[in-house]
Amino acid sequence: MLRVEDVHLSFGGVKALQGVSFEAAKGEITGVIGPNGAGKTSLFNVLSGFYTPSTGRVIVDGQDISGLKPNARAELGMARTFQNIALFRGMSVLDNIKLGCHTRLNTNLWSALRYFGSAQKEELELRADLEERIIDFLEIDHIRKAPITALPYGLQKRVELARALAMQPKLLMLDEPVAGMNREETADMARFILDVQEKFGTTVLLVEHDMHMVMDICSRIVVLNFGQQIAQGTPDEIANNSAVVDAYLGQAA
Amino acid sequence: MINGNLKATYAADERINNNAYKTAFVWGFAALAALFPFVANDYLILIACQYGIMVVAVVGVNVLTGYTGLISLGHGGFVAIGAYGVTIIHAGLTALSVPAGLQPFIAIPAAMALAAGIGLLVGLPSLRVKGVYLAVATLSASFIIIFLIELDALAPFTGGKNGLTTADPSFFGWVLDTQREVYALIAACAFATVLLVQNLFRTRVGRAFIAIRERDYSAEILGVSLLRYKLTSFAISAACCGLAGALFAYFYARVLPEQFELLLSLQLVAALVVGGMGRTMGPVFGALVIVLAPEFLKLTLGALMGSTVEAAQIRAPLQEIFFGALIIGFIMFEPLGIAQISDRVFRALNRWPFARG
Amino acid sequence: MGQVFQFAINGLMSGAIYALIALGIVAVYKATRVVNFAHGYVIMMGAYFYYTFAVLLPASDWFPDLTYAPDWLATAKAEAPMFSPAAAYLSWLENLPRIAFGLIAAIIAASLLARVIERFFMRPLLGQSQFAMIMITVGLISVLSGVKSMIWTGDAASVPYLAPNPAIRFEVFGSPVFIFGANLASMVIAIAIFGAIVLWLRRSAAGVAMRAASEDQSTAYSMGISVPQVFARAWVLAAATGAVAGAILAARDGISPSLGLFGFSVLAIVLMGGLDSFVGVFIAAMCVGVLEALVQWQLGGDWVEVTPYIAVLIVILIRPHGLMGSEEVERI
Amino acid sequence: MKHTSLTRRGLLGSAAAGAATLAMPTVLRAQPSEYIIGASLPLTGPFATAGQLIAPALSLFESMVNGEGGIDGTNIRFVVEDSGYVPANALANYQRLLASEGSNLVAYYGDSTGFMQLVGPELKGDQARMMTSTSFATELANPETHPYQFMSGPTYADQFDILLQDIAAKGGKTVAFIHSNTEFGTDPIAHGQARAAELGIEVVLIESTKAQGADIPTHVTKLAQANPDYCILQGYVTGVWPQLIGGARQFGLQTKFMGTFWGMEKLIADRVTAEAGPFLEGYQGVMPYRYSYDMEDAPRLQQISEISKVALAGTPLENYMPTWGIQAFASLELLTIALRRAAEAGKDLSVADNVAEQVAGIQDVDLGGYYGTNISMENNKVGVGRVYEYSAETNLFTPTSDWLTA
Repeated sequence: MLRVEDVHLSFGGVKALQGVSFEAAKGEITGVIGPNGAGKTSLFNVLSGFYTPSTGRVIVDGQDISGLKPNARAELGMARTFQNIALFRGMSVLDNIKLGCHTRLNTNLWSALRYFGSAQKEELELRADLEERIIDFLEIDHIRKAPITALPYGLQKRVELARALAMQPKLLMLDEPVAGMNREETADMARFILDVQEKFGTTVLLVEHDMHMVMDICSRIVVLNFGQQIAQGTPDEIANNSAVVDAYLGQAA
Repeated sequence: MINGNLKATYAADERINNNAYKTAFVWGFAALAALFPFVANDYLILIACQYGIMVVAVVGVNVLTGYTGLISLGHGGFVAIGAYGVTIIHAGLTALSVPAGLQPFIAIPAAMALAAGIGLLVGLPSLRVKGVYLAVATLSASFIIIFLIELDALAPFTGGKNGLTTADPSFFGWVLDTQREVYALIAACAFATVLLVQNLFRTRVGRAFIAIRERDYSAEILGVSLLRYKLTSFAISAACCGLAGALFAYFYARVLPEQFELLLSLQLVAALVVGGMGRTMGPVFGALVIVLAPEFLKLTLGALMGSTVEAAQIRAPLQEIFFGALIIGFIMFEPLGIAQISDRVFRALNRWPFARG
Repeated sequence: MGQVFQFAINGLMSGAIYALIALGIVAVYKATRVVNFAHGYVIMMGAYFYYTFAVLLPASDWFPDLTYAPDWLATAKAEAPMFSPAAAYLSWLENLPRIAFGLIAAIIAASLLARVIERFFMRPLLGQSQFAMIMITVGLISVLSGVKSMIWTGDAASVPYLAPNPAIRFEVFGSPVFIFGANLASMVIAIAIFGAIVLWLRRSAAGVAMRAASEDQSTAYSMGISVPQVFARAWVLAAATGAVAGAILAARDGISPSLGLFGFSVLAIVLMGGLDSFVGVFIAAMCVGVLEALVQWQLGGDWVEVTPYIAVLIVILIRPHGLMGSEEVERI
Repeated sequence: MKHTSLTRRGLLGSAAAGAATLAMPTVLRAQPSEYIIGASLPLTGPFATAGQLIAPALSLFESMVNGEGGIDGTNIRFVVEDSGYVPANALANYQRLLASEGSNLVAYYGDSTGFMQLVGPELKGDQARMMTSTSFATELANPETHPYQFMSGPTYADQFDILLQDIAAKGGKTVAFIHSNTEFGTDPIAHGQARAAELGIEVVLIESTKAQGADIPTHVTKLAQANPDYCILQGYVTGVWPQLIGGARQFGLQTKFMGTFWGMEKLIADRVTAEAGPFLEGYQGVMPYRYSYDMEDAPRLQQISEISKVALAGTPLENYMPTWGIQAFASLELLTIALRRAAEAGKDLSVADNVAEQVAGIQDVDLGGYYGTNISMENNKVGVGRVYEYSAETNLFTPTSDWLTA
């Protein structure tokens, strides 16, 4: 589904990524872990096209997308959430989620100006679809009209997930979906992620600090440290990998 | 839960006039505008026409600055293009002996298209810069537009500093040669503009604009093409201002370059700030304040000082200070503008007597 | 060739004044991250203060006579032929007391004005969006212009040059070159002030505090730097240099409300140079000055007005953050 | 003018006709208690000095006319408003007054070329009033296109004609035109070029400057390089022209400077002389009128001087009425003659056609000394003027030519 081939990224003298290569299999949850500053978010930014890697390729469904702009990647079915929540704060929850469907809709400028007719039809269908498929599913029907700023952190994370899901993504990239959540919220989110994978068969790529969650839900794990990929494998393999243990212990010490 | 707002269908929930007071307000406003030419005197017609033209232009600025978050201090230039465009195209159609009754139907859209085209060009820097850089870029563009209009070399087309006389438009033989008749055209266009642009924001197109305003890079990652939507926003915005310019030319029947200088651009932005950025009713309220403020000031001064030369002399400076104070006051104390205040009022009305605020 | 030299030097003389004005915009931006669209109007106020203290006040009956007129000066003046360099020096000397009084009083008045603006309009909006800041300064344009019309009439008047104004004539490659002495002196004054202030900001504690505040306001605050004081200082610096620039411009071109519009072309220059780079802005100012003079020579006066605007559009399209401005890194 | 009332009525129906009656309540003609003459003046903005000096002239004129029995026994009253030299403001002033005064409003005094151009298309039907203004724009001297607007002097193009004739007569070979980049600055330039060519004078420089705050050194440099015998300055009121002349004198240029009406004000010349020295010595220019101190055989100027001493005591206008005021006097005098003649003929003064007819009929009249000769209205203008020269010693403009007709 997603193949990353030898990606290098540097800012001036700082080497953020040095030769990252891995593959995320279709319909599975792949985790990317590593200590702070390991380059996880940089990797995501390369994947969503915000940073251009100095060398290396990103391949989705056999298509090289290295040269595509972020919005073109979205059209290919790549969705993501952000570490520090990038919801549109001036819009309601519902509008945020609707925005996630941008690439799936067809209304053009002229039909939008008229509204009545095809645009209205599409909007109402979209609304019904979102209500059933996303809002009920993620249990956020009570806040659909609320402004983003009025929501607690955990719910904002969930709305962001809802927005990403609205894209009906083939590849869902989640950047620390449970960071800063308590145990109960984390469990909820983990359940939602697993539900997504099961119900829609979505390929999930996950950056996370919470080891328990990663070990529980991921089928494969990639470990980064200082921009280098130090290991990849199943959760069991990673748990027993000495380099990984060193990296984490080294950080702790 | 918000009471008095329960809906049975999604269609009902997606309506804009989602409470009875709003509906009454909109229809009341429309009725008032329709009756207006039959009761108002010439001066009120003049004010109303200025207001209508201003609304159309401010709606344009609202699309760009209010909804898409791209600051422009140069929209007066687009109004100028609309005004000159319609005048020149109209004259050209007459020369080509297109039937008079059809001319405005070609000239107005053509002028709008011209403004939109130039809007695309002026919008190019927005792909690379934002904020203050864009403000200065648009300001510069408007200076250059006015300069080109005034340029002697182009004077055979634009009339240079002397301006041009616009022919009276004829709609299927109905010649609008009084201001009262042009009022009908202006009122219709103002209503249509507000409505059509409002429609945009019920669909993906409008949502994409807002997403760009909120956070352009996340919008891009969600699939919104910045190139396409920023330029679209510029084009729509410029087209509205072009329409305002076309109405302006038909209304005054004479276009002079100095009418479109910096002051106009600043008035447009000020009207938006006062009315409420990124709100449908923002331009409607804001333009009203900007158009009526000088009249209000004149009445007050007249009551205080009589119609003396001294009063006349102090009015313009006071007007300028008042204008500046309006912008500053709203930014400081009610950055969401009058639309926000009116929302509070409508909400309170709707909940009354069960809750306040 | 001689002609090119003539217009180049004219351009450099204007460029130096642009640089002095631009200094105010950059200083305020560096300290407060506010781009002051109303800076031209602050300068206009400075010029009118100079006009008031150097021309209007000394001319009124109740104010002490500020001309220096000992007998020897009167005799020498009577003997010097009209429009001769000697006459120029003598008439400057005669007016020196009111020039000095006017300039100092104008600087003080402009600084007070800046403090008022900073305290009541800018400080309450600390940390607001860039749009809010821009709009506040746009509102200020209108307020300042209105206040100006309330106090002073709209007509154009003359004010004395800061420096003596002999005509300087010489030949370069066989063609004559004319320079107004006062303009040359103004160029020197402008560049000297520009250089001194940039050095001061680089070296002094106040300059360091300003840079710290611009990097991160809250951190600077917690480090014991009085951020409001830094802001006030930047505004005063801008207004004071603006007053000098205003006085120079008013003497050169006559005083009029159109001085305010001048600020927009300088704003274009600032963006061209890079909002936060003194060096870049200085280079841009000089380039635009020379460019304007050459345009004036080849295309005529009409084109001069749009020269900075065309230039800034081109520069922004090629280098979005100006010649030497630093790019803000976008983070997700 | 188009005649479309039939189709219009057909479409709007009787409701509109009824509304028009509502809006214009004075359908039944009655002798108004007073005639209103509206005026927009630039009391603020770039040309505020001019506006503020014209305003007192209007009130003097009002008392003069009313002292003589007004117009056919009815007093006149001026309603003066500020335009800030913005045409749209002046238009709003006019339309506001039209709405509030209706048929009591019989004439209007405009403040700029821009306003006269902007209001032109609006002057039709019951929206039209006879107008005169401060502008000498060439476009306005055309009864075909501007039937209700006239001027009391020669157009700017005519003024250039007069100056160029004078230059040719004095043997000038080269001339430069320096003008402001306003509509009245550029107005006569093309005509001046053509006329200079006819007269065999070479135009060595045409330079456009800002109306205010122009970059003087560069303009002077260009002038110095062209080094013409004469330089005509056009389109300035209080600023730029004195600085330009000052700069040129300091460089030792021998060019003789000339101005047109708006650059010929003694108050400005005196102020510049007091502030910067006697460099305006020898400055020449064309003026359609006599200066107010040139009162010999001019009963009107004497009368103005007398009432000024009382009414304007303590102001700069106590002993001298500026040229801009004289222009207002002369224009309004012509207007009053027309209004009186129309009133005597029993015509409705609020119908612009009635007044326009009388304005056009003003032939060979003695206006009481505003001009040196009897004048006639031709193509809505009075085409006479003469050349004056400034002396920095006496602070007076004195005539150097006879009355010339363009």
